[in-house]
Amino acid sequence: MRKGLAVCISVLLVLTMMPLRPAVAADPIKIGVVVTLTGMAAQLGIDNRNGILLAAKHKGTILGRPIQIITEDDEGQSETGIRKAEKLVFKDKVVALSGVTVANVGQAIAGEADRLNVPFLTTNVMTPKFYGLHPLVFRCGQVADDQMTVAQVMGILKDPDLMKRSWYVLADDYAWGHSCAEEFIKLATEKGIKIKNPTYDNAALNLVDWSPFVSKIISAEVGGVYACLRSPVAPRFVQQAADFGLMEKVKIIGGTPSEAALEAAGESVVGLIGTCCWTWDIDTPKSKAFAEAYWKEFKEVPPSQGAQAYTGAFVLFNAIEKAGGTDPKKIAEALKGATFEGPYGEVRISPKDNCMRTPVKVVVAERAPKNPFGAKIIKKVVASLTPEEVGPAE
Amino acid sequence: MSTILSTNSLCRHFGGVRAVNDVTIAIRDKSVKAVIGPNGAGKTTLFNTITGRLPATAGTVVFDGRDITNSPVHERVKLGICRTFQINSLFLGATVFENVRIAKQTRMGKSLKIFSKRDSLADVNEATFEILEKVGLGGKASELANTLSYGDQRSLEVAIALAGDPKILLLDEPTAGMSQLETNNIIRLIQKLVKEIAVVLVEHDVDMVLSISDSISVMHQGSIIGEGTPDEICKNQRVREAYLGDENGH
Amino acid sequence: MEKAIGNKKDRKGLVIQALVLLALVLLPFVLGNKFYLRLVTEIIIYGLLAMSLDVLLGFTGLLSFMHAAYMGIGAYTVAVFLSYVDPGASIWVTFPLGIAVTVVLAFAAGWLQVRTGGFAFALLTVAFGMMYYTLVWKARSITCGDDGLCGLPKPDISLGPIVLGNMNDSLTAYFFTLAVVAVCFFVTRRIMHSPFGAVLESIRENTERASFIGINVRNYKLMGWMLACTLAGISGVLFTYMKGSVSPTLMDARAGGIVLMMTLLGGMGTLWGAFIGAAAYIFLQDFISAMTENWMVFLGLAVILLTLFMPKGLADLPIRLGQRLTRQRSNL
Amino acid sequence: MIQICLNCLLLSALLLLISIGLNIIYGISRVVNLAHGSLYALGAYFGYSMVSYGVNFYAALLLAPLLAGLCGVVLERLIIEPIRHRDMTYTLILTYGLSVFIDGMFKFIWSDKVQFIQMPSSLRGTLNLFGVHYPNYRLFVLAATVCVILGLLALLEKTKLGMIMRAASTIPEMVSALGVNMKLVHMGVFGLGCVLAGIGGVIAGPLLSVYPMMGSEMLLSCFVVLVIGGLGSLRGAILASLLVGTAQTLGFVFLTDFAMVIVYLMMAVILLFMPKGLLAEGKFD
Repeated sequence: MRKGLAVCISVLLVLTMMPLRPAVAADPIKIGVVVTLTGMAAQLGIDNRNGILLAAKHKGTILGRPIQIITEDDEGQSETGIRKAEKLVFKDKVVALSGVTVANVGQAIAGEADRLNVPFLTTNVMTPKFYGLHPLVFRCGQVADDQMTVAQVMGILKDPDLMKRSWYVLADDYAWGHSCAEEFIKLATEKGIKIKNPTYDNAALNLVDWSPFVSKIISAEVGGVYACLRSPVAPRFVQQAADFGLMEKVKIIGGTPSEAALEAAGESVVGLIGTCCWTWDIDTPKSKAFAEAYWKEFKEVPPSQGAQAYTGAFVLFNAIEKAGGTDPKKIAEALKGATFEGPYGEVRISPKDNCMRTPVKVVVAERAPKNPFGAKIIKKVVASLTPEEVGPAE
Repeated sequence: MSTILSTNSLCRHFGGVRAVNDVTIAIRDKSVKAVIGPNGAGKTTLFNTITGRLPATAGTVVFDGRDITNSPVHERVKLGICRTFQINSLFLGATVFENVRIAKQTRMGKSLKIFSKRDSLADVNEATFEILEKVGLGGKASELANTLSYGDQRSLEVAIALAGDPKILLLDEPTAGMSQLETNNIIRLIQKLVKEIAVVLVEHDVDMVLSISDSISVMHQGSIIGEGTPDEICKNQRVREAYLGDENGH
Repeated sequence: MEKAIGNKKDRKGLVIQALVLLALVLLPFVLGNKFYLRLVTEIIIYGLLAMSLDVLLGFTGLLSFMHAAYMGIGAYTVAVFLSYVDPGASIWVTFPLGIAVTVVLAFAAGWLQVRTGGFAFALLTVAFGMMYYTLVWKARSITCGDDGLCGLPKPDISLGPIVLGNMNDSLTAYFFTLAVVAVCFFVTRRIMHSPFGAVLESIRENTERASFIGINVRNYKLMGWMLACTLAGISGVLFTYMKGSVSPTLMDARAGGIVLMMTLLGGMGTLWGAFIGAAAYIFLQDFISAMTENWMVFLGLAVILLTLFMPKGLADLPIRLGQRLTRQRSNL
Repeated sequence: MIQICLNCLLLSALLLLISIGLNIIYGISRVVNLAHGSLYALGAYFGYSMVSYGVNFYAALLLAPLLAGLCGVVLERLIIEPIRHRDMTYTLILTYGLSVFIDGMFKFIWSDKVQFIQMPSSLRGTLNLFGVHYPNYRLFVLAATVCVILGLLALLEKTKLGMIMRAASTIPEMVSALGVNMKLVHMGVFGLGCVLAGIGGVIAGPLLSVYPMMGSEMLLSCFVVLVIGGLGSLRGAILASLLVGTAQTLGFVFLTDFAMVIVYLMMAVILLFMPKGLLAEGKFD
């Protein structure tokens, strides 16, 4: 009874079920996109993917060949990210990898760059570990943690009301949270900004009730709160802080909450300060065009994550075109020093460390004026910083 | 004939209920001891406390001069205290042969062999066949335990207990639900066994008990109310009251 | 008579499994490209992990929710050693080290856990598993927290002086993993068919009766637990060699649930069933998530349907097919 | 100081509200429902849809849990009933698959956006309690939890239905022998468990936001509360949620790194030395 001859038939059956190489019609240029579509960061992942899809639509063709975007979901896990990257490179024969929403997946794929041997341009990973990480690994689209911190500190310096306040620092208890908090405290103390708790507090990831921290902030009598919390969590903190009536007394700087998160939190989020590269408040022609195109395509409030992914993707497409082929080395060469006039001005990939230099905006959440997207909240630009101000120096 | 197992002022309470209340009995080697009494008298609880299935609330259990009141079940079984269960507790998914073989293998200390095949232990297999023949299950060796008739399962319980080379065999209502033929087999088996080891019976079949027991203890509401040879017990006034319920019917 | 039947069936089973192994050895030359090769390697590694849970669940009857934690410990030990102590360490150093640390931590948890059984045991595995996960998550200075350790050097596979190949090359990785897992499979199969295996199965079948035939149930449960965790540690070490990066999501509660799903989908109590379960899960997840971002809906549905209509798991299909074949052959 | 106590109370109330349904389902029909977190989220999503379509918050607080309870009963009939007799492992794996399925449906129907149930205007603002500004909504949550628990205890202790349920939790065979239709009891109990989860969802919606993963994140804390309180015992659950709520609230603030480790340590100690839970009322098989 135990094991019939069929055992090896069934195992071979399972293995041969794998689809053979798909027949190739016109010879498109395939770009692999690895993003997080399930889990906490899913909304960010969807904005990333939409931005890249829109860029491909606008670019149309590279070297006369159509662009084919193949998307994979990494579930925010490093091991799944590597497996999906391998699938894109080895099975789908993609020419380049892009996307990636969370830092751990980005670093895991970058760690395999030699074996994958394709250029990997991340549009949304913020960890500073990407500076000069690998000749085939680039960052273009989202600012890095250090650039964001510089922008936030400059934001405080430029506003005398913020300058005189003392700041309480709170961070999500994971890698991104810690690096943001540490850099902010280092830079702020250099620039003479008063920090109430130099050893910053960190909040566990599965924390649901923020009232302990809110009461700590109230008893600390601080003027401002620097909270680097993940985008889906920031509104919950702000909402609960607003319940306690904290928003009137205290200015909160909160990482880079996405438009969707702000819309969800609604009224209570007004007054939240943040930084990002793009907001539909920017009224340059390119920015307006992008906003309308995104709204027409996806019927959602155009997110900054989408614009950043859009810009990163365009830089990649132009670099492949400039390289005149799909050889990884040539594309990497073309990417070094590549520039692109996108929705938020001119971005440039520094040849020194393969990472982007970009203008950054300091924004405040306010009630939105009449707008075609039906948005309730707008990220109002209060200060714009040039790439040189934001750095890092080259 | 020395006392092989004895309990002194053994108690087992469940909250207020004194299931076993200050019981002192002595079981002599190579003899059949029967424990009888109405339902709920605490017979099975006494069994469970002696064999370690339930921890004793007070008092001690001594076996071969050693105090085993708090020793774990498997140590008591290794000493030679083997029992059967009132409600069959067998390896239902395994064959009859495997049920007894695993008990024999444990008894012969061969369980730590991790590379030889389980069926290749020749001595264990022989001993297992021997026990199955003794209990009359020789023909049903390869049948699954859950396909056996109720009577056969009772016999398998006895076989598994025997596989432990018991010095004292505790049988919890061995003939319950058995046909007359099977009951006679069990009686003949007990009479053969009692030549080398002690046997303790919990039984409702009074005629069977009177016919084969050397000494009988009668329990009522947790304590011993009468002890002695079968004839003494028949004449004992208190025993008759307990069984028939005395005049004022408390 | 009884002995004869057992051996014949057993030998036929062994022949079948040897044939499957032969098929797997020839597989790389059949497969079109590297991705499927690496996918099958990953399936074999997760198959070993699912088999180790089957040793615990299918043979000893103990349910562990967080078995992936011990794979994580094995993986992290090697990753930390390669990152901080000696990147060039050979596998003959990191392999035993990975297993040793897993065994020590598994013993610490197991020694307490085996005092209970059934659902209490399962909840205790959650408590200890989450403790190990939180420690890995929090020891940021060593394990870089949730970023995990990435870009680890891939060790060479060497027998003494001769270097057979480097784990970076997919073929070497495949054959090394297949060799290690095959050895683990046949050794575990042998152990499960041994008297020791019979004791574990008796504990699963009826724990109280097992103690009443003189088995020290607690010790044997602990031994079964240690065997299962050692195999999980081995799969963790192999994972780090192949993937070159580890992260806490490898050993969190969700990963524990996935391993349980693989074992149960494959079919309990058959050891090789776990490999079919792992293959089914990874294919299902990989195949569907390529098609739609809502893959969780289909995966959940598949698990529900399989649990309802195929309680014995996917392994039951070949067994039933085999029976029908032998029955037809016998009455021909 | 008052603020910290209220904070601990609030988290305890939330944990109790969400885990009580799981407690009843296990206590009475011995089913371990890993999909309980998803049903809690289902209640929250129903509440969110109703409130966003203009239904008054309090009406949603009644309707959404009933809808979730209905879904629970349908699921129980379709999926849980056929395998009730089978070994516990199968119910675990089945309900795990169910939770993956339901979380997937949230993403499919409501998308991944983080949503909030709009707080009713009457509950906005804060109340001045001895000089401490405490949000009205949180006081409402405390009050609602107390009402739900009292209602539940009354149902179980005072009513005939409650008596049947308590009897079924000790000796199911006897209850069915007395002519009680156990099918109905199991269905009712599962439905009640889901209604309670739904209430927890709607109440937590405005506070903790509504997103697909909210259910599976809370599941672990539910099990911790369940185990420490003793599986199936209500009083034990009340005490345990107070203990865990306080430990987490204080732990997260003072020793954030290892707060959760302490909670798991507590769980391990209880399982090892007091399997029947703090009040030794748990029903362990």
